[in-house]
Amino acid sequence: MIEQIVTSFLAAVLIENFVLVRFLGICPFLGVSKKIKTAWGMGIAVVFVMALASAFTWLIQKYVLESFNIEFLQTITFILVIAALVQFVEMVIKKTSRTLYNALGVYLPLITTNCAILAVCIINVQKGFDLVNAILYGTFAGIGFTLALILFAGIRERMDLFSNIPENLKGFPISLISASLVSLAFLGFQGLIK
Amino acid sequence: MSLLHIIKNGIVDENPTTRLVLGTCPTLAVTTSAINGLGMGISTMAVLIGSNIVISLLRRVIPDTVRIPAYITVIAGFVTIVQLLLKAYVPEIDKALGIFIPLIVVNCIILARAEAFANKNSVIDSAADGLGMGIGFTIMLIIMGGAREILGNGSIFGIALYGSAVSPALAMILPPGGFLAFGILIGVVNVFSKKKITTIGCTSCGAPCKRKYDSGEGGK
Amino acid sequence: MNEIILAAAIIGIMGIVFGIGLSYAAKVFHVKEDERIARVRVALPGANCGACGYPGCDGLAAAIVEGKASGNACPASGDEFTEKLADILGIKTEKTERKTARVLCNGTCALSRAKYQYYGIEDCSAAAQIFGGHKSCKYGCLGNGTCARVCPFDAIAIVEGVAVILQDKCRACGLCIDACPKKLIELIPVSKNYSVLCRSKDKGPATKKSCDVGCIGCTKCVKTCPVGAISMEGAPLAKIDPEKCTNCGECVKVCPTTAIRKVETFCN
Amino acid sequence: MNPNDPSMIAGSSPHLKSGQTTSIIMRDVLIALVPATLASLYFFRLNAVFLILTTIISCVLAEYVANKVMKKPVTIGDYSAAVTGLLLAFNLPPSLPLWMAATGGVFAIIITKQLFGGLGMNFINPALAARAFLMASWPVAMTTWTKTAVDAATSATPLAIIKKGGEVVTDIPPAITNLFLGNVPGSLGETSALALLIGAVYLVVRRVITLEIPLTFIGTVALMTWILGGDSLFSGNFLYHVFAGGLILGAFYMATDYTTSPVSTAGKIIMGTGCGILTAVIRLYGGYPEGVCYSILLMNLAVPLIDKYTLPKSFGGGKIHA
Amino acid sequence: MNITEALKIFKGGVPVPHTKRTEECEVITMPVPKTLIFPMVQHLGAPCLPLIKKGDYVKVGQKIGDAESPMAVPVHSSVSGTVKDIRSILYAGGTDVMSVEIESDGLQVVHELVAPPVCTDKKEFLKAIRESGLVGLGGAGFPAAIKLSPPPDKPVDVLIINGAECEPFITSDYREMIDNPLRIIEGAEIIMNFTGIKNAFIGIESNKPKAIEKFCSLLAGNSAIRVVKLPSRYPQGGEKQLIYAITGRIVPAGKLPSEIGALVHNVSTTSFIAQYIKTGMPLIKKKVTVDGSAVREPKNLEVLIGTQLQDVFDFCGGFKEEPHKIIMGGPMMGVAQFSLTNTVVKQTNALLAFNKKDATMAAESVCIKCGKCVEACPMNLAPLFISGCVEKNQVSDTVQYGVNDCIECGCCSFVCPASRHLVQSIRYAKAELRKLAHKAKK
Repeated sequence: MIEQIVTSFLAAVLIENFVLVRFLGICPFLGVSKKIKTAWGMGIAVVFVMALASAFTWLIQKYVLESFNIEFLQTITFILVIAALVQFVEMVIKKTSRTLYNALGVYLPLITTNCAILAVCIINVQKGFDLVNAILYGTFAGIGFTLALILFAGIRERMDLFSNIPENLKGFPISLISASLVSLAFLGFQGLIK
Repeated sequence: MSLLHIIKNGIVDENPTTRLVLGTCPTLAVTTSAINGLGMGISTMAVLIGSNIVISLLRRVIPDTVRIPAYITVIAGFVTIVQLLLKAYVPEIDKALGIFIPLIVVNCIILARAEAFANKNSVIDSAADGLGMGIGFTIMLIIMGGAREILGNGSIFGIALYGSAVSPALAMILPPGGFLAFGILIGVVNVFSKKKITTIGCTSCGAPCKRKYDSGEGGK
Repeated sequence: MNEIILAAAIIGIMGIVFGIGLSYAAKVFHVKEDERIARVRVALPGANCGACGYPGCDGLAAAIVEGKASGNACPASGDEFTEKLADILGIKTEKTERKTARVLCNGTCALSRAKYQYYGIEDCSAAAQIFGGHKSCKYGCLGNGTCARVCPFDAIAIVEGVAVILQDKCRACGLCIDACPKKLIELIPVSKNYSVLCRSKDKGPATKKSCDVGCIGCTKCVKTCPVGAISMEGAPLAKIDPEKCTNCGECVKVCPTTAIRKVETFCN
Repeated sequence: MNPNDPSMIAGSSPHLKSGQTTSIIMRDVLIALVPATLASLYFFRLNAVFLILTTIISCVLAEYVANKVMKKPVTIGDYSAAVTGLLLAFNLPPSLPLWMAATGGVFAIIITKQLFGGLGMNFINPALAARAFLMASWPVAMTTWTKTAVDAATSATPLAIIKKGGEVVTDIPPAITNLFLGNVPGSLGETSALALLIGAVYLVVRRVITLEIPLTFIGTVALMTWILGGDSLFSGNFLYHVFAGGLILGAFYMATDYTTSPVSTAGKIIMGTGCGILTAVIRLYGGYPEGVCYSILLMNLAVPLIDKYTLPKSFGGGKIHA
Repeated sequence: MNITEALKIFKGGVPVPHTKRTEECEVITMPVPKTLIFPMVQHLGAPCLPLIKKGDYVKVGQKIGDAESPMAVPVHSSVSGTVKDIRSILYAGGTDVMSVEIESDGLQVVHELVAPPVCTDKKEFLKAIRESGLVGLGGAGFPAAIKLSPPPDKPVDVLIINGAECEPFITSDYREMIDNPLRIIEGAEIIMNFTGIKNAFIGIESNKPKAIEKFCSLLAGNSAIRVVKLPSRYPQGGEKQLIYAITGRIVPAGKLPSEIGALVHNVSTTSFIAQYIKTGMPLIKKKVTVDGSAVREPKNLEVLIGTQLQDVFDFCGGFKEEPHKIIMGGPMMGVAQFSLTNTVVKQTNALLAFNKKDATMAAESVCIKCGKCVEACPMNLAPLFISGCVEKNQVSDTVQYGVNDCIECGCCSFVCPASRHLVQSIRYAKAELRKLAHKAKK
């Protein structure tokens, strides 16, 4: 069991990192990585939502879609569930804790359209995980996202201080090229699990 | 705005990939070959046109407060249709694009166009916008996919280009190659489209100015 | 057929459940916030793409209202949005004449003298910390480009060691005025072409010693000006009042040092 | 005295410099690499000559072209491009086709360095990034090792041999002395530990590098391979792991690269330890036999964060948090 | 033996070349020059106002400038003669300073008010010190009277006499220690007497063995004043570094040494106090080391304050090469002068003139993040990040890197292989931060 969890952790965080290897959640990865502080907020919010969404969509899949035999509605129901869930969580946090909202809640709307969330839910179904594993996978995928985000935010903060980037590459192009080098380094984890 | 202008807007001025930088995930993930890029582009275009038309039709019906969930539902409906069509007629493309087909739902381009264009404009204009944006997206995906396929797999649309003497750089169809190709693509587009900034620096001045001492010979 | 009905029903039920749930939750968890944020939020594209660097459109809306982000921070929306924004935030574009910044020094490398060779950071404020800068005239433009660096519109160039405003790009934001350690930059209506391009309060001979084009306070222009727009400001330094100036150009003709100049888009 | 050209120079203090310059430092690195270069020439003969020339020329040329295209002053005079080229050659197998090596050189200089603004602006080690790129692009060519000039047949590297573990091993791991002297298959620069160590001593004596990173790096690898590398705990052949592969090269010449390593002592220790852990994990459990390259690259990514969280407390001041 | 080693060694610092070529040069008194200029600010604090007007006749030791502010230190004439002009002159920081030009008559008539001060208690002593025009003679020019009167809630228990003189070239303090060791000891005793401090230390760098030996033999048997042999590493003479070396105490960031019960005075300052109490002659002359590659005859001089640099260099045989850089103070912290009409002021302890080769510094190149500045910084800062922030117009971010703790010793710029203007960017950041704070207050 523990070995399985470790394997799944390594797989989701390092070897098949959601951002750097699977190309999921690139928009927030590029958008919210300007400052390390915001990266932390976004990262934690993503972990939280991924775990929650994994659980909910798993239940929907199992008890609604499969029992009525309408799996083809997966995309539409999942996105609805995620959207509703995120909005609900946002409202709750906003009401209950202002500090939590400022640290985490403000990132929630951005998550609705983060394809990584929907992807986690679909992958959970594709891989046939049980509920516990689905939640774990969701959490680990979120951690992988956070790791990439924070490393990248560090690099970009450094680039703000020390760089002399050609005018035409400023902004997105140089971010993408940096991301390319980051993912190149992450290739080192290939084959870590046989 | 004429229809042609709207279409051109999507392809050139506000190209979703290179100018607005939306929908980056599929742009990076599926462009390992030109054909995949084409498949993804057309699928997205279909959803984009469909959702733009429907949302434009419903723009007076949908209340403002619930518009986003409503849009997503509409989009998700079209995505499901495209998903099923692909599965039925071009299963190999469906397989290659994998999870990114359902993920068209959360492609920012579609929601952005729904919000920024379709809910304010007529059905015809919205359809044209969807078409223009879709073509713009598709072209860029093909360019990306083509470039990566040529460099990383030594072929274009599956046709081998060079013999066994030169082996292609596999890295280009791996994740790093995706990021790299995209970054350079936007950079190249910038070179052609960004306004040239005219600054008259000290270098162009030519006057016998000794102010810049720094450029002197390096002593101790 | 059954399947279709079932599917529709399930989606419908889910929609209703979520709808009711969320609207109920919205009431229970309602938090009062700045109404303008909500309006800006509506005006934004709502793609939540994060390209602006803020946490989604809500984040950007809040940042714009709080003044932390500029009106054009959203890459996905254009001028239309900026106009709406002005409406919401009550920033009405004033109907006064467009102004431009102007650097009141023309002492280029060739025309002015240096007192030492400067070795240090390329920044006017830093250079001014060392005996007031390397220029022999302590009022003159140091030409290290601090203003050009702070200008968000690339409207300042350094030409022959003196900052020059490219008037067609200048938006009169005033950042350069604050940045200049010599306080050489002023906002002037674009149509007023004539300025005394000197701020030297030194007496004539002293000015003359350090710069060929400084104002030596001869008062010829004061006497010549047909509308009395030029005055001496308690120092041997002429100043043109843009309110009164009629752009006749008589002053240029009499100025012995060419300190008064006609300034167009940029120098020469 | 010409009024426009005053003779006095004024500026902010201090008015005295130590005399060490970037180009002197880079030259020192080149000098330190001489023994290892000679060793590679001895063991791989013409292969080494061509490979080294190719990478150095491609790097320097790429730097020159990039400077010209971006309209910046030409910076090949600071020797940094030459250092990158030489280090890249040291990370390549001797039989690699030369055009691939040249591609690596161009990648190292253009993509990882010049696009970010040149020297000091890259966040990842150019030579290693290029090696990783080549490894991803041409995995076969990058893992085809020739034995030393004595008998030129393909063979497995020492690390690859012990990596196979339980499988049928036809090659016998070479003796430690051979590893130390360098008479084993491998990349150009990673064969002779002795030659590399001679250069490392020079670098330390010239105060170009400090020992925090190399010692913690090698120490961590030794410790971890000793504990986990054998069939049972505490039975690993750590000496073997220290001298085989690119550890010495990486620890003394690559991980200590100024631009891509932390500035504070605490940061350097974290960097070294992190590199060590990652190297040992990749060597023992990963898909590649050698993990030095990737471990350094991965720690390069974390350098801004390490710097941020290990900023020293100012003398008499509270903890500085950036 | 009455000698101890340093308790603690500060982190960082750099081994600068000492180049103390004038070590063995006896101090020569320079003749009275013709024209002297006295800036009204020769200290850290509020400017003085001229007390005389054009055409007045002034005498040696006459107060010619003063102000109400407690942070102001009066200025005295060092010659007798006529006031030629009072005008504002550009000063090092870039601000205009009122200056008095006096033409000496060469008679050196002493002013009638010059008489040994009567000091019976601490209050009178402090008043006398203020009237003497004394500032810290080490270089910064902090008013000595203020330093001697720390806030009452901060009891000071250690007096440290700073004889480290860690800057290259300068030997004026060293000469004071060799020539007038008794006076220094006497001064220290006077300070201890009036402030009630029981323990004193004289810190001397190990590269001055003769001075250490001298003080050891003179202080043998004296348990109140001890000699501390310090390692010769720049900036050992920095106040915070010196206190740390001798007492092991650390001055908290942004605080004065009195916070931890220490009082630091330079050897020359201490020596002057002893002399002033005896004679009543205010601060009108300085020991100045004249050296540098462009100077024909390096010397140690006793120079009247107000003397123009041209006169000083002329007395040293003029220049053997065209000077390209004139530094007032040491090469690490001194101020480069652009004109030889500038004058010797109270803080001046050295005048250095360099030829073109030594004056030319390597051009700045990009930061390679070698971390040598972090290693060298005696205040444990990371100058490269501060400089990065400054370059990218993010000055307000420099606070978090501790920019205000910087003592501007110059170690970072000294070691920087890229010749970055690190100290200057820190100075710039400090000034900009002050501006921002000023704006915020408004």
